Amino acid sequence: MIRFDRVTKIYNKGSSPALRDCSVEIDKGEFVFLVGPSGSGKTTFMRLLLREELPTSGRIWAAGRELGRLSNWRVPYLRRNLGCVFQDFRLLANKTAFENVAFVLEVIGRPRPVIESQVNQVLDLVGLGQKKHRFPSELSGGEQQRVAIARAFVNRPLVLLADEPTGNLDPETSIGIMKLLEKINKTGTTIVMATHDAGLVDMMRRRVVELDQGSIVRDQHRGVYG
Amino acid sequence: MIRFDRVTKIYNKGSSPALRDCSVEIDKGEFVFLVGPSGSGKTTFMRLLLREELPTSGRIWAAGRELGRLSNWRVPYLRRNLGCVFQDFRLLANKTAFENVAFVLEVIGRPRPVIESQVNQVLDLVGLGQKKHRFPSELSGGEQQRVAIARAFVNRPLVLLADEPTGNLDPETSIGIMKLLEKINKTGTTIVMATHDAGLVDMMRRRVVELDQGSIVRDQHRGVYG
Amino acid sequence: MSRFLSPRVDYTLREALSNLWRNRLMTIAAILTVAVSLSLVGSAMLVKQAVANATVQWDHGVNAIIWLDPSITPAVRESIHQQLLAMPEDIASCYYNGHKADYAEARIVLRSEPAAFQALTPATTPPSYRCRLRNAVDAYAVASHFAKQAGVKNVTYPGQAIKTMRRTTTVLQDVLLVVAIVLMLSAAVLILNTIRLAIFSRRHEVSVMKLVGATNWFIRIPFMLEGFLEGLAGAACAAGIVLWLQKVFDSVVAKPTASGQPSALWVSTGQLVTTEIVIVIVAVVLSSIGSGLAVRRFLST
Amino acid sequence: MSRFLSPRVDYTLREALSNLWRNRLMTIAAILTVAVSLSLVGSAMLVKQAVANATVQWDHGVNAIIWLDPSITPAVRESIHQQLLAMPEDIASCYYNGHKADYAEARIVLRSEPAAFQALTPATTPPSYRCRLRNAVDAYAVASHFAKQAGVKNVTYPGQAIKTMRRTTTVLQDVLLVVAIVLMLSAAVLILNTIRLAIFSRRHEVSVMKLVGATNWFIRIPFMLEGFLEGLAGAACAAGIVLWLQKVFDSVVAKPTASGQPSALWVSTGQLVTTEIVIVIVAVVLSSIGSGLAVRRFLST
Ligand SMILES: Nc1ncnc2c1ncn2[C@@H]1O[C@H](COP(=O)(O)OP(=O)(O)OP(=O)(O)O)[C@@H](O)[C@H]1O
Ligand SMILES: Nc1ncnc2c1ncn2[C@@H]1O[C@H](COP(=O)(O)OP(=O)(O)OP(=O)(O)O)[C@@H](O)[C@H]1O
Ligand SMILES: [Mg+2]
Ligand SMILES: [Mg+2]
Repeated sequence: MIRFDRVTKIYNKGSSPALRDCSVEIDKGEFVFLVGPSGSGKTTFMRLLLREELPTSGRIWAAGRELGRLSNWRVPYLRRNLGCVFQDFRLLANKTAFENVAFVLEVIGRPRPVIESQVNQVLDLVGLGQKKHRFPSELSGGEQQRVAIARAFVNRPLVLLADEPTGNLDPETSIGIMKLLEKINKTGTTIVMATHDAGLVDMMRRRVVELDQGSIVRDQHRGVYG
Repeated sequence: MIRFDRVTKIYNKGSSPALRDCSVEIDKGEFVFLVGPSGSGKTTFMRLLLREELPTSGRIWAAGRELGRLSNWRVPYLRRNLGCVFQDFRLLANKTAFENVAFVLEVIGRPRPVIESQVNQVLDLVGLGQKKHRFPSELSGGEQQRVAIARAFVNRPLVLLADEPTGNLDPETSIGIMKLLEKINKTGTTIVMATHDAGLVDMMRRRVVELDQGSIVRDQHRGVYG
Repeated sequence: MSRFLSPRVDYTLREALSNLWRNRLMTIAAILTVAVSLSLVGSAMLVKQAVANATVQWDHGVNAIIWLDPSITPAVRESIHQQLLAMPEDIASCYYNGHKADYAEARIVLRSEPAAFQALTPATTPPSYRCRLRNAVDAYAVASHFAKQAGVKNVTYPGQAIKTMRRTTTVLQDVLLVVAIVLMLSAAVLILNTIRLAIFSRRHEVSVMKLVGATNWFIRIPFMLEGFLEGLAGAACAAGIVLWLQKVFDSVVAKPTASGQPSALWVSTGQLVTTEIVIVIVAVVLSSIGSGLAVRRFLST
Repeated sequence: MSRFLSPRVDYTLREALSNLWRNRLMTIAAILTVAVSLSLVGSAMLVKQAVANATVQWDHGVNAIIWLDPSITPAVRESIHQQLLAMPEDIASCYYNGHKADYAEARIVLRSEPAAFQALTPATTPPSYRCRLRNAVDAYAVASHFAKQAGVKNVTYPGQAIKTMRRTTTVLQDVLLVVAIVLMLSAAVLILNTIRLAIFSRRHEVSVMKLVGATNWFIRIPFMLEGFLEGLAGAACAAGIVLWLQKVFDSVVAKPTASGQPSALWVSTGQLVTTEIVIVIVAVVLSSIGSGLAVRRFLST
């Protein structure tokens, strides 16, 4: 599903590498926590997967393709297989929950009836069936993150990348989001989640990949935060 | 120093209040944690203090002035007494650490020699004397937050407001930032810090004000997170 | 509208129009600048053509015309021809313009005096010798030599008027073109910047679209369409303005004057249509450049 | 530079210039548009003044001038005066222009023929009667009635030329002014938008400045200065262009013509200076409006 083969990423020549010589393999259906101190390269890991950046050296496979060989015009089609969720939700303020989710399907050119049914289904899944016509400003932080997850998931991607999805949420709400991600993971979607939240990692007991200054220093099944 | 007197804030007519009927008093030199779930009104509390917003009803005093009576042109002078730190640092990417801090003093029109000495002093205080000519991108998250704190503190404000200053940092780095804030608190500066981080609150054992759906539900000296 | 269009076309149009409306101040300024610059291009073209039409007689450096009697005999014509050849120090070269050629030319020159033209037939149109003189100031001498000869109707040579007109219009055209080019630059930048602002004010949407796998063209086309619409609106205004200017010009300046002098300044319908087409083409090129640069520079992947 | 300026002035200038450089495409477009629009305003003013100068003789609706012998006796002049009064059906009104008044007028009209003017003294300048006729087509009759009388030097009346010139320049002025106003609008919007983009690209800095207690004016002034600089640069270009156009115009169009016809089109130095001042004032007003709106709208507290 995802494979990093001796990947090094240096943003600016001369500066120290954001990732150094990382090799890791993640299978279909896994749930992986990416932990490590600030600046250890977690976001860089995600950006490489999305092909927002190319590695300085090494090779990356995602969704059956080697990203270094992917021509630019194929990148959008790659991204349709990778859903993303961020700490700051990134919802469009002028669209309702429904419209935010539907937007993804419009953008990739799905016909209207398909959009209608798929969006309603996924909003029910995240538990927002009742609030689908609210605007982001009318939803709590946790609810906004649920909309963001629905948006990332509506297209049934193979992988869901979550970069500190609970960073802006209080502990209780964070647990709710974790439960939702677990539910999505059970449908067979691979989940990679970067986080600082020791409590969550310890609670879930899933695979933990720890980065430090760009190197993978730990890769543990059923691991804890640190 | 800071006094809220039955303050209610409603952003949009019809929506439920972000703060409702809050009264609280914070003395000079106190260290106060503002806790509560997402959307409970912590950021709103800060914004009211900075007079980015006016309360819908009730009165607020800060730095010896009633904010509702403050004419617009006096707002900048109020803000010179209130330093702020945010989760996302808000440093200027094209300025070095030194320049980021010096910028504050340039903006309020201090003469060059004063700027020079004050900035160096405060950068030493936060422990960045050696790295003062680095750009934000060359600093770790924790170091960037230290620069932000130096910037908020360089003008020796009466109050330092910190809105989830450790939200983007890993636990270890967070503890470093807390220690720094404690050090600043010891110089007599009042500190109000909004946070989700139960660990930090429990560790520090300072005054805790808890908000829930805009109401103050707890105000405890030497309190814990929840 | 949305009912009859495919979702994608509908989306593209909706986006473009809403962007235009959102930055309407900018949009209006861009359209106006396009309109003004293209009107100037159009005017320059029309002035050029009008002067060329009015002075067609004086083409190829001709600076004296000897008009012959329509009923001139070949022998008399031959004698005049020989005399022309016999004055090599005054006359550089001559050519003969027959009945038909002069009739065809009269159709152009007398266009605004239809009554005078109606009175002519090919047979009654005087043929002429068109001469380039060694020295334009000799024209009077040449004229007085031939004017009273048998078979010569009269001799005309351009006055100060025609020279001034040509000089003036050359300068006027140059000024118009320089101004037009400067304004076209401004127009392209304005278009580029409306799009840039549109991209900027939609940067959240754009970043989300990129993340969820929208193709580059799907993102770009609404913005480019915006630029095109501005260019076309500007071209439409310019086309209208040029038409109107031509009317005003016709009614004010283009009055028939004494014969022999350049007659009415006018342009044919064909020339007007050509001008309008050029305006539209320039607008399309202009807005393509503006919007192309904008999406390339500010929507980089 | 920074050594000699106060930190605050230094800061303001540095910010404004770096903003201008950052959006240089926009800056250039704004300056060019300001320059073109103000050049058009200047040209319209100059054309108006040149035509007024050239046709000063025909002011107040005068359409025939009876030039008297400089040495005319009062008795003869009185007889002509009586005759003028005796033709109320032809002549609406007349006034007498003495030696000195005509000499002063000659100074203007003969400006481009200094030799002709040098030959005059107040005493040798013919005085004249300036008459408004009931009907402009009577001018020929009036002229032939007086032309051969004792004491009358000659009679002049404006030909088609002056009418065409006045009509043409009126239309030309109107067109120039409309175009100029449209372009001024565009220029103001362009200035507004360079500032808007500058504010946008510095929004982080601005938000930090607000948070740390910068006063409103401290934040606004560098942006406004930017607009002013654009306006002034545009005005400087326009001033140069107008000066140059005037030179070109002088050398091409403004040739002396037969006397009695309107003579050279020219403008005095005073009129040129006035025009340049107007250009600068308009630029300042324009850029104030543009930058004022921009900071008010996009830098709200
Ligand atoms: N666009 C960029 N240009 C240059 N350097 C960058 C860029 N993005 C990240 N870096 C650098 O790469 C390193 C890794 O950054 P990254 O954002 O991947 O860390 P992270 O683990 O996500 O940290 P955090 O927990 O703070 O989000 C850091 O040193 C950072 O300064
Ligand atoms: N600018 C705004 N306009 C309208 N509503 C707002 C605005 N800012 C905040 N709100 C609303 O006010 C309420 C309180 O928000 P606030 O940002 O103060 O919460 P918070 O405690 O800081 O939450 P978090 O932990 O997520 O930062 C929320 O319901 C939010 O939707
Ligand atoms: Mg990160
Ligand atoms: Mg908050």
